[in-house]
Amino acid sequence: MKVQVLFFASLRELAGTHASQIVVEDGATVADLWGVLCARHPAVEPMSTSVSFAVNQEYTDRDHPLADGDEVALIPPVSGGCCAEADTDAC
Amino acid sequence: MKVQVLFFASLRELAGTHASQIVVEDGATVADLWGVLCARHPAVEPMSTSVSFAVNQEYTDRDHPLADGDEVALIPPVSGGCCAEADTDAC
Amino acid sequence: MFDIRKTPLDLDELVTAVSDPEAGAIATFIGTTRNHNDGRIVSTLEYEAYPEMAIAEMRKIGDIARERWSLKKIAIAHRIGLVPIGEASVIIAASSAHRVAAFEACHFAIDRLKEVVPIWKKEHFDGGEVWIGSQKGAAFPAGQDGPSR
Amino acid sequence: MFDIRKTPLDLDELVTAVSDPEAGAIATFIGTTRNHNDGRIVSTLEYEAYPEMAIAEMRKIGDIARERWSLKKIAIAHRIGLVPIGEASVIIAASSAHRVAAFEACHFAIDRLKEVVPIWKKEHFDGGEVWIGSQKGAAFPAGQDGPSR
Repeated sequence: MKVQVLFFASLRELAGTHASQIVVEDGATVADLWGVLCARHPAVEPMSTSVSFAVNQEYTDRDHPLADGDEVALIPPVSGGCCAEADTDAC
Repeated sequence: MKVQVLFFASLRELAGTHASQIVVEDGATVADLWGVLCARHPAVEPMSTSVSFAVNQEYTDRDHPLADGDEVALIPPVSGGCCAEADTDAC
Repeated sequence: MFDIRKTPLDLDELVTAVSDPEAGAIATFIGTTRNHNDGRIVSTLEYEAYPEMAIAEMRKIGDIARERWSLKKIAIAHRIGLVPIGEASVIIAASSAHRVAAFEACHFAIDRLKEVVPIWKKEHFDGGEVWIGSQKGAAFPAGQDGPSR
Repeated sequence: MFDIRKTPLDLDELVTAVSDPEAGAIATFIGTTRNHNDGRIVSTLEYEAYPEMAIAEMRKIGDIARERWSLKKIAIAHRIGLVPIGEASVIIAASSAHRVAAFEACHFAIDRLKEVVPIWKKEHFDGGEVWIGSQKGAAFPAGQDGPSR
């Protein structure tokens, strides 16, 4: 089955692409997809512990099973907004 | 000695005046002045427990001694701002 | 900026007053007159101030806020006279590097303003009018030395 | 109103969006880009969003806020693309009958936005650029089910 993968921010730059159609085996999970992506774009591998995932625009666990046609977004740590709690935080 | 008394809001309406020059004895306190005012404007007397006082634009106790030329403001419970904490409060 | 005025308040003016190149956060509070209170339909709201002392008390609120929080700037403006229903009677703005200080200072300032700043509100409604606060046996503004009773 | 846009944000637009005849209190929060962070002089700030999901997450924040507090309305707008230093990157407005709800909902919304809304900030500074958040080994947004690790 095929899923549409979206890359954002640092992951977009590391992968060198914003979107990619990926073929995965039936029953593949988000974690399996990440394995495929790391093989294809080794530069993203260091983000393994910090990346989050959204399937069809909802945050999901890594063991979430994918379905044909899913839109899977790779979400680096978010940093919108502004104005930190502490001096070391962003803005 | 003479002090300038300012009446605001409900007290202004009860007294029927915004400002009044009052002669008090040397050593008179804010409480003494209030007694003089209650005698002159009996309508203000029910405010005895709720009125606050400012001398020269600073909140003061009732036992504060007055000085010649003081500006004494009679301050009903304040109600500026808006938007109450609870449904029974103002705005 | 601490101001009492008879004309409409302008939010952008207060935001501009607290803007600062080092402030990443601005919190504002807008208090608007409403057409009902305590079950009454209010037709008109009127505010009266002891202007010189009200400005002095606002300044003190600003000083306390700056002592308690790491603020850049704070501004308070209150409208007096007739304030049409739906228009702002008070606006507060506070700026800081970090958002918690701006929120807490702004919240503190409106709470404190309602307690100590010599401004009074009169509601005109069908069948009467009332000075808010005076109808209940309210006491000396909280946080001040109370009068001897 | 929940919006992501490439053009400057307008505080009055958000305040108007939350205005309500029964709302006596409006709290707003404006987050502004600053020219320094972590000791770096920042020349340009750039925001990127996953717009459809970001709007959906903002809506969820609004829903949670309305469940927790007695709000009238809430609005959130975030700017993306290049945001000049000193201009607003995010504005939140919340209205309620009583002031505590407006303040708390507004504060909650900015905290939550920073945790879960898929928007990223890149700082351009003398000598480089960096996506904020990615340089530290930050984890799954708080308050969500975490991925299995």
